[in-house]
Parts: sequence; structure tokens; C-alpha cells
Amino acid sequence: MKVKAKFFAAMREALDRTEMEIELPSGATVQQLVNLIAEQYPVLRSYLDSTLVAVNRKYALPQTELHDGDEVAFVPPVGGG
Amino acid sequence: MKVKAKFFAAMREALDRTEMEIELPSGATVQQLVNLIAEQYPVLRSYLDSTLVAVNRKYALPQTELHDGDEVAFVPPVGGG
Amino acid sequence: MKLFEITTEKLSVDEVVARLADPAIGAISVFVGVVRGDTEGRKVRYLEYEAYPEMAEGMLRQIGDEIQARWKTIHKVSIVHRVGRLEVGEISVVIALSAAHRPELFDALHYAIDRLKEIVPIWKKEVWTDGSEWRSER
Amino acid sequence: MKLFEITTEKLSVDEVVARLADPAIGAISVFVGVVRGDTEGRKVRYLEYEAYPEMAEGMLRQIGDEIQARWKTIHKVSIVHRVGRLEVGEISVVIALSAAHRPELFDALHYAIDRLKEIVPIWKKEVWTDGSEWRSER
Repeated sequence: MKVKAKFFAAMREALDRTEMEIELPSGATVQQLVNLIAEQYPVLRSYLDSTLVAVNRKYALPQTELHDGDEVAFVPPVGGG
Repeated sequence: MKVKAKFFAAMREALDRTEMEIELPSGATVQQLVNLIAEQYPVLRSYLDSTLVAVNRKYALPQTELHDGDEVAFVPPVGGG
Repeated sequence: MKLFEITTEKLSVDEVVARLADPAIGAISVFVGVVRGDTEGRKVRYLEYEAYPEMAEGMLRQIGDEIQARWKTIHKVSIVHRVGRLEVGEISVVIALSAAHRPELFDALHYAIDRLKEIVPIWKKEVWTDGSEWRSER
Repeated sequence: MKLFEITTEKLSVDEVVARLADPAIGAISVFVGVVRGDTEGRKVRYLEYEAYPEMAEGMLRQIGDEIQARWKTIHKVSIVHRVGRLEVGEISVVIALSAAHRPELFDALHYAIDRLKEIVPIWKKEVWTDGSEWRSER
């Protein structure tokens, strides 16, 4: 299955991309996606510990299961206001 | 001596005047002025209990002594906001 | 530009906020008083505000001084109150406080509106569809 | 008119306050975020705000819902956050809450700005005269 990953702020700049399609085994969780990202994009590793993950625009847990077509956003510490 | 008395809101309407000159014995206090007003303008009596008095734009006490030319304002309960 | 003012002109929140402009500030809290369409079940046609303007502006300034004495982080205070005939939905008062950061802004704003209703010589006449009355909170 | 919005347009407090218009309200409290000219001693040239807008508007709406669940007297909530490049002195966010009377408005406004800084996916890059950094409070 494929999910769409979105990156913002410092992570977007480090990666120099705003989004990408990622191929995952069926039934993969948020944690598995995070592990994959850490492995394939070492430049993002330092951000991942403080980053939340949102699936389809809602904050998700590491054990949340992903589905084909999901929009998965990496949300570094927010700074609104 | 003479002071200038100013009236606002319900008192102004009851009296149908915004201000008047009042002749007082030298050394008269705020309380003496209030007593004089109560006597000469019965229509204002019901307001005087809840009214503060400002002398030259500062809140004053009943025992505050008045001086020639003072501006004495009768301040009914305020309703700003 | 006056920070404390009684005016017969229509009020703009943006215009009052602009009075606080300063590169050192990062947060502004504002209280906006609006003419309500009913009070205790009676339909309001309009309000008539009256002030003793020379004294009222001094009292507004006093509230500003009290706030800056009590909350050292408040940078500036501006309070502008409109008087005259005000229609339902129109702004009667704008209180704006600025600071570098947000802590204390809310307590200070709360204090400002409470004091305004206590000490400033401004009076409000409610004109209903079936009568009218000078109103206060004391 | 949207009550919860991420926009690249300049913000007007009057315009946001107007979104709350209703004859039933008598009091509005507003928080205005402004771009400060310095942070921790460094001179700011400008700020760059970035959002995940589709999610951020949903989170702003959630803050509004939380407030109305917690403070029953709050009539309406509007939160508008600007993104993109903002110069010193420009408004980054306007949070406006309305009620019939003023009690609770201040607590609820305080809550709103705290939550905004906690959960809404908006990021801020400070661009100083000598560098830049993405900043957050957590």
C-alpha cells in the first residue's frame, strides 16, 4: 500500500521536500513508518523524537494502523501565536 | 464664595440643567453643599444617597472643604463599559 | 495620539490597537464592549452614554497607572470609550493592553474592565421599546 | 464567513470581531499576537509562519469546541492565524470570544491562546539579522 507523507518547517527544509509517496507493507503502523523514514532519511533523524504524527489530519499514536491512501503528516513542535 | 455644580445622567434629566452656580458661605464643605441642594431641589433628593461628589475632577469626601471657583460634580452610580 | 479618550466617534479596535504600536511588544489583549440587543428580557432600541469627559479621561488614565504599578510586564494601556447615542451591535468601549509576552495580560485586562465599571464617570441609559432607564452595576 | 481560518492576508481585529456580530452579545475579549522586534536579545528582521492549513483549521475549531464545552456562557469563538512572511509589528493571530456579559471571557481567552500554542500545526521561523531558527514553546 501507499501513503502520502507530508513534512513541515525545519523537517521540510532539511528534506527539501513538502511531501512524498511511501510504499509500506499492508497493515503497517505509524511506528513502522517512522522507523522507515529514520532509516531512509538520516537527515530527519534528529527531528523524529520531538515530532508528532497526524494521520488524515488527526494526531495519531505509534500503534495506529495505516491504510492505503492515508495522509501522514510529520508535525514538529508547533509555534503558532 | 461661588462654586460651579455639574449634574449628569438621571440627575441632569431630573433637574433639566447640566450646571449651575451656587453661592455658599466661605469654608463650606461638600456635605453642606449636598444639604443645600437637597433643600433647594427636592427633585434631586432621591439621588443624593447614592451619589459621589467630585471636586475639581477628583472624588471628594463629605468633609472636603470647598473654595471659590471650585467645580463640584454630582456623580450618580456610573455605568461605563 | 491619546491613550485615554472619551469620544463621540465610532470606535475601531484596529485603530486603538495601533495606539500601542512598538517593536518591543508581542501580545495585546483587548476587551470590546458591544451594545446588546436586550437586557433582562427587554428589547433595547439604543443606548445613550453620557460622560463627564474631563474627569473620565483622568480616571481612565488612573486605571492605566494602577495596572502598570501592579503588573510590571504591561507595556502600554489604552482605553477609549464612546459616548452619545449607540445602536445595537456598536462598540461602546475598547480596552487594549500590550506586553512583550502574554502572561499577566489576562489578569490585567480583567482588572481594567472591572475598574472602568467602578470609578469612571460615564453613564448609560437603556432605551427600550417600552421605556428607558439610567443603568449602573452598583 | 469562517470562524476558524488560516490565511496569508493581513489581519484586521475589526474584521475578526465582526465575525461574532449578534444582537445577543455585549462583551468581546480579544488576544492579538504581534511580531516582536527582538527575541532573547536578537534583532528580528521578520518571521516566517508555516501551517498545515487543512489540519490547523480543524485544530482551531477544536479549541473553539473545547471552550464552548467548558464555559457555557461563551457565545462564539473565532480564531484567525496568518501565515507567510510577517514583518515586525504585524499581527500574526487574532482570537476573539463573545458573550452576553463579561464573566469567564478572560479565563476562556487565556485558555484559547495556551491551546493554540500547544496543538495547532503552525510553525514559526525567526529570521534575525544574524541567522534564523524554527521556534516553538515545547
